[in-house]
Amino acid sequence: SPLIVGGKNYTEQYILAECAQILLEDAGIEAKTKTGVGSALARKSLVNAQFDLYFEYTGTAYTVYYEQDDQAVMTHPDKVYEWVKSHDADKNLVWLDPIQFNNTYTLMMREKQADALGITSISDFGAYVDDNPDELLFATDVEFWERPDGFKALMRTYDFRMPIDQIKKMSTGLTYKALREGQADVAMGFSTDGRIAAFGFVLLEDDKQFFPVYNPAPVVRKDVLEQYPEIRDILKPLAQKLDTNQMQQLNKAVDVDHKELKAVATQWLQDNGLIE
Amino acid sequence: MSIILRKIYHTGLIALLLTLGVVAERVGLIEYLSDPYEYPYIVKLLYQHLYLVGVSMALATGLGLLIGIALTRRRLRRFAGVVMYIVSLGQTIPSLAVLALMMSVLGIGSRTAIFALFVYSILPIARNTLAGITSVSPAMIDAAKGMGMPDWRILLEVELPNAMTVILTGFRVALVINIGTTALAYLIGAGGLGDLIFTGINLMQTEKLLAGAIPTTLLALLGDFLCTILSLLLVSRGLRLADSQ
Amino acid sequence: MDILGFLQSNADQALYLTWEHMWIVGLSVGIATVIGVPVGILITKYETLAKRVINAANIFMTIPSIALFGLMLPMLSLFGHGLGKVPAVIALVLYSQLPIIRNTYVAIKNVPPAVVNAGRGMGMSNWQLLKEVELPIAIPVILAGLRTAAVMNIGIAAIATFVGAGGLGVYIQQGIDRVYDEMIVAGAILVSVFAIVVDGGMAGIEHALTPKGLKIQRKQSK
Amino acid sequence: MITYDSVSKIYGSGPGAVTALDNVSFHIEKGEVVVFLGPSGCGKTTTLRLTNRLDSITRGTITIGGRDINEQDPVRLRQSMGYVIQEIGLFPNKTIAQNIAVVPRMLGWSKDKISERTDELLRMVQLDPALYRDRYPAELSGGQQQRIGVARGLAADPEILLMDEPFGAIDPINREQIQDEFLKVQEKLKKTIAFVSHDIHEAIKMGDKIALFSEGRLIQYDTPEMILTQPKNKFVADFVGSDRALKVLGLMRVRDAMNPVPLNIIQGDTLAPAAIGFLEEKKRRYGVVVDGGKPVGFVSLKDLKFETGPVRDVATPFPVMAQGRQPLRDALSMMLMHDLILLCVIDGNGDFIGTVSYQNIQRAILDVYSDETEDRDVTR
Amino acid sequence: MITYDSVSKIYGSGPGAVTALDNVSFHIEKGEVVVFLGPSGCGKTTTLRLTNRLDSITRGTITIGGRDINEQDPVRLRQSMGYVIQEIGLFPNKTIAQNIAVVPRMLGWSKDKISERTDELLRMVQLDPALYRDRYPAELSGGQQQRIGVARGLAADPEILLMDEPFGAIDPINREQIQDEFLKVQEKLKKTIAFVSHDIHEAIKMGDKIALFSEGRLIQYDTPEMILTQPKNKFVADFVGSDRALKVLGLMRVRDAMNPVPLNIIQGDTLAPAAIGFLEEKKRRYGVVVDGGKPVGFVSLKDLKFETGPVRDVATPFPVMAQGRQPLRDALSMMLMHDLILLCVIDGNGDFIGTVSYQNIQRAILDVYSDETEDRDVTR
Ligand SMILES: Nc1ncnc2c1ncn2[C@@H]1O[C@H](COP(=O)(O)OP(=O)(O)OP(=O)(O)O)[C@@H](O)[C@H]1O
Ligand SMILES: Nc1ncnc2c1ncn2[C@@H]1O[C@H](COP(=O)(O)OP(=O)(O)OP(=O)(O)O)[C@@H](O)[C@H]1O
Ligand SMILES: C[N+](C)(C)CC(=O)O
Ligand SMILES: [Mg+2]
Ligand SMILES: [Mg+2]
Repeated sequence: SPLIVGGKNYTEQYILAECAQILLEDAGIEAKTKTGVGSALARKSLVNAQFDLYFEYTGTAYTVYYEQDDQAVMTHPDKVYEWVKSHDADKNLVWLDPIQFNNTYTLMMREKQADALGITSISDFGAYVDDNPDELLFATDVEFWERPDGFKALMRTYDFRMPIDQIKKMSTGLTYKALREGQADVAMGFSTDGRIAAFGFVLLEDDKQFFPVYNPAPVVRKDVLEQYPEIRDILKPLAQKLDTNQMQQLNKAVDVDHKELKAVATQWLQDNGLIE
Repeated sequence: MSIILRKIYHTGLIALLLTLGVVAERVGLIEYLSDPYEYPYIVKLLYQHLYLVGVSMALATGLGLLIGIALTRRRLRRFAGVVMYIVSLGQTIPSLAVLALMMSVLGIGSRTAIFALFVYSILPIARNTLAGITSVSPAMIDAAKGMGMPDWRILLEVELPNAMTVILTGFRVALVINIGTTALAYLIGAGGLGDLIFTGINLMQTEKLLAGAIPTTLLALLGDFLCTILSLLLVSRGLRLADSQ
Repeated sequence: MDILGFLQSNADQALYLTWEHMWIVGLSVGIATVIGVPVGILITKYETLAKRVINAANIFMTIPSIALFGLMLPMLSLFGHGLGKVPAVIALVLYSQLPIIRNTYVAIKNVPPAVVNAGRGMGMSNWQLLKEVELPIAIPVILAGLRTAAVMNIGIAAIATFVGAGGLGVYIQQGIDRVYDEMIVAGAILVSVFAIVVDGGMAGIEHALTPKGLKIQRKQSK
Repeated sequence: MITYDSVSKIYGSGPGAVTALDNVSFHIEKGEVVVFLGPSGCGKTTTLRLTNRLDSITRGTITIGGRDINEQDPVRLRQSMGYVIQEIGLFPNKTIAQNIAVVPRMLGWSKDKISERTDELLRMVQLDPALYRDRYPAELSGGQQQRIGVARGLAADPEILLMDEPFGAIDPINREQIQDEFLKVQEKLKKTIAFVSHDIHEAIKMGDKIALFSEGRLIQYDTPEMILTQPKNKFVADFVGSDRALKVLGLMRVRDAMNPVPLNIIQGDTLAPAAIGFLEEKKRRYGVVVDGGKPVGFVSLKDLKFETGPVRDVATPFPVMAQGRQPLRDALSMMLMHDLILLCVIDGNGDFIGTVSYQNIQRAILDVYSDETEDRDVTR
Repeated sequence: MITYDSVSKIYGSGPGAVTALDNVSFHIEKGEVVVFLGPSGCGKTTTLRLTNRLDSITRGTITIGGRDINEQDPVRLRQSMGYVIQEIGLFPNKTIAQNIAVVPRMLGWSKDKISERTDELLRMVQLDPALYRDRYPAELSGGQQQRIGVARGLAADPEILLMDEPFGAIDPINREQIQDEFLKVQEKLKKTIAFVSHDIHEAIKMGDKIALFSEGRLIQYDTPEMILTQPKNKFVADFVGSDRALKVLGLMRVRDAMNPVPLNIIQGDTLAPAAIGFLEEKKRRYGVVVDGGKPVGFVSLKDLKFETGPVRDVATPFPVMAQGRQPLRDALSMMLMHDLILLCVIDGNGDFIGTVSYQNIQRAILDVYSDETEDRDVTR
């Protein structure tokens, strides 16, 4: 049976899963993708062998699965990687080489409004909300709202409180649309998302270092890796070649230009000489 | 035989309820539901859910009845086939797709959701109104006409009362589907109990999952029950007698 | 909007998703039939049970699909199947029970007592009666139940994408997240076409399997 | 009252067209019951439905009281006549009382008047109002439902009644009663009634006239007597049956055929010798003995021969007697069964009112069949 | 053949129990047709359904050929008797031929034999096999369907037939034919038949015996003649009707009542004067003229007075004549209608076979009613 490459429910994950699948197939390992679930479910699926491999973010594992909040560890890429890698090893999960970009959660605003309100950082935003609690609408998905590294915790760290009626929850990718169309004033986003630049959003600075570092890395179950030890080398090029800028470009190609996933992934892999 | 089966059924029912209680406790549902910070939030979602269902159903019932009745009038009757065919095609579109399509046209938010729910709920109501009225026996209509009843009176006194069972079935299908589809309205930013369900699914937080799924289910069952009550109120006893024979 | 273009450039994937969708629905209707038809026949013999069974099936039908997936997730997770096609198929089987059981029950019940009496009076055994008289007369209504179940399941299967079951719901879900209208519409159209084709196909089967004598009878009573 | 002038009705068009009525003309007098008779599918229901505009006439006109029905508002027209439909068609959602009250309510009658009327009608159709008023149609047997249908048609006391096989589903015994009841009411109210039936007996009993249809054409329109005695053609003759003379007897009452002043009446206190003289004078072998207006029995010359007392002590009692209002048919049956050539007829009080003989019966038939009887004296 | 011994059937229990049959005992002889007669709901169908164990007996026993039916396998038992159910109950999914073939197929007959039998039965019920064999029940009229029901019941040529109102839905004309056909077949095959009807005429015609039920009780079990002439009580008398003498006439044929050797026959070539002499000798006013065995007409003394030629030239033709096999009832009707006191009777070839007078008719009735007729000579 083919190797199942899992993925969560947003574009970057689809692309990463697609790239991995292409590379594996290219190396003669039959593989297929299975994407579209939330983080916790992805993780659980890996543990329960419904996925064999998927790309997880170091910060996510650290804060969500292990519920840690040590700033010293989580803001440092290597430290947090080593931390989760060693802890997951006990659970027979192997973290392969991490990819060198940080897809962190971020808060976005339309440039004009941010300028008008003079908001450049999350602190500014928090202060503004405290002053005008019923003014700004915030768009998020349910995951970001609930997660330990999510909005509830963020409000605690930044010490402000947004009234529940000002929070609009929706499907993950819709926050960009909501923000662009003015149905929200502030939205949750992913820093590598191509739409941030395309739609002219500004990112609010995380001036209190609330978010951890989120480097994606392929996580494999140990038994799978033992069966296919070559996976490690097959996926290594991704870690070496893919950077923040390129990821943004890829995301943009899919989300903004509506290019087909597989085509985008194949193109990039070819351009970088990873496949023929 | 049937006595034994009934015993098994009863025992099974009790066992199921007990298990559910234990599971609810174990997954922290009870704790979650009694959390003074979460509790008002759940109520708010419930309220949103009811609001979406209520408004969209009210509109759909009105328009659905109107369409159904209109298509049984003499002048429009010949369109009934075509209209109902289109309607039945409409019903093959999954509810999720209707929400998504409306979202791409009308944007995000509860108004879009209400519109989508409204459109999706008209179908069964209109169809059953049409079917119900059409199935009223022609002999009865003849009798009414032969007595000199004007059309509006035939509609009110003969057609609608005798079609009521079928119309209510349509209403009930619409209501149950509506309540279920409303649970998807979260996706397009309209809130409702789907919020909790999706939180639960995405983050594997069973207590939230259940806090969303159980009220949604109960709401649907309640709606179903409400329709039973409604049929007791709206369907003449004479018809129920006739059916039971 | 260029749906055709989208479908062309994604033909492989579209086909795959359609196939996946078909597979889920086909399997679930198959299982549901194997359970539902015998149960439907059985409860015609035990009236007290009939009401309960149909009520229970009605309750399953009433549970909103996304809630049912939600409710099953923690339970099935215990066996490592909270995700994917298993919960989808189980949910669809449950949803199918009402139309299938109810139609089977009603169809057999509606066989005119005169006909049953005539058969019994001629010395037919219960099994002969079922095989030669009751089932042939009931078959159109039973098939109508299967048809309802299949068409309904096609719609519900689209929602199963949220528990990772795949199928055409993937297009709708991704389309929402990617704000990609072509994708949503492509998904919606494919599901609808699938449903219409199945509906038409089942209607054809229904027609083909309806005994000729019944067709003539029905035509007249119109 | 109602005039059908060259009325045709064609359902559908093109090759599938059905001519349900074909150039039918006749006239229903005010206060008359006309029975539409004929085999299934001959156009009886169609004729009724054209009359109250439930269907539209293809060709020809129907006028009511001189006015073309097509010039009247159909709703008004229908309210002005009662309609009892063949399929009964009670409203299952309404109680019996509500069903009957539909038209009165539309006409704005007061509540009291409606409820009074409802009870009156229920009693007329032999159903106890207290028991049936608040039931629903589903709680009644087929025959009872049909009676409610009749009551509903009569509710607003319309001038004209269209009744489509109103007694078809009622069992024979109750039907007889309701027919009688209905005729009694009709005698008083003198409605104009078009009454559909396919039962020749019912037609003879209920109809002032019979309109006999076949395949959409009006074959014969005449009184029951004429239909029976002078069927226009083989179809009519076959329809009324080969024993139609016996059917005619069912139409007539004993009192209409009897001899009210028979010559051989002997008062009970007459002494036997005087009676012998009396009978010999009248050239009779038998005498009917009547005492105080009541028939006692009969005496023969033989019986009297050696007697001396009053004849009432000698008379042989009649094995059977006929009631004046019984059908003549029953009298014939009695005579045949008891081998009587003379039957004594009494009224409701048992008083002697006449006698019936085969000759009387034949004479009565012959009066009816007067045109067929040129040859009658020949064999007598 | 079939013995009912104190059979009771109670449906349900407690206060809602219905006693459908109440202690009924009677015996059906082999080869006999017994008609179960009675008003709706009297227990006729119930009796049949107990006989083939479609319902179970509450009290009492039914034995067939000496064996208690409760000791037999119900499926076997039912296959051994034909059952024609009241509601017809054809299988709509099977063709006519398949419907008829059900029991033969269950019994494992060969294909050829089945198809032969099917055609034979179809012809028996007056339906062309070529036309009807492959149709479906829905393509037949109600009456035709009922005939198929009868054919199906007869298919496997069972010894015993249970027939529940088998001709109820057939129109009068076809019914007459099928009844005749059925009687002809029964004459040959001599099945044992329990036949339900609520039509007294049918009962009289078809039954060797009649079992008259009322409210679950067997009121009278007797031959049709006895039921007609000696009704046991008022219920029976009412059920057979007050014109029962006329019904008896329906039972009898003209040829059974006629005078086959009337005294006043004059051959056609007799000369008028000779005829006068003949009639005066016989003390008759009329003569029936027969020429070459065929009736020509009648002559009266008056007609002959001034004639000299052969009487056939003078004779007045009969307005109507009776067929020997017509019911006596029709003869009476003709006599009444045409005011004849004598009716000429002919056979199928038109040959003269006798004459019928009122006296003949009365005599025939009296023979039937022989026990009620002590008083007959008194009035004559
Ligand atoms: N709506 C219609 N369309 C076509 N043909 C019709 C329609 N209504 C009646 N007919 C035909 O017209 C003819 C007369 O029908 P009608 O109902 O008047 O018969 P009827 O005399 O009342 O018979 P019955 O005694 O069976 O009630 C029949 O041949 C019938 O099939
Ligand atoms: N299954 C049953 N349960 C209760 N009562 C029944 C049942 N079957 C028949 N009866 C009652 O038993 C009585 C006799 O019924 P049965 O069917 O034998 O009448 P029938 O003589 O055949 O009448 P018909 O001429 O109307 O067919 C009726 O009063 C009927 O209501
Ligand atoms: C991409 N993030 C890290 C922002 C979210 C995730 O864990 O999926
Ligand atoms: Mg009619
Ligand atoms: Mg019966």
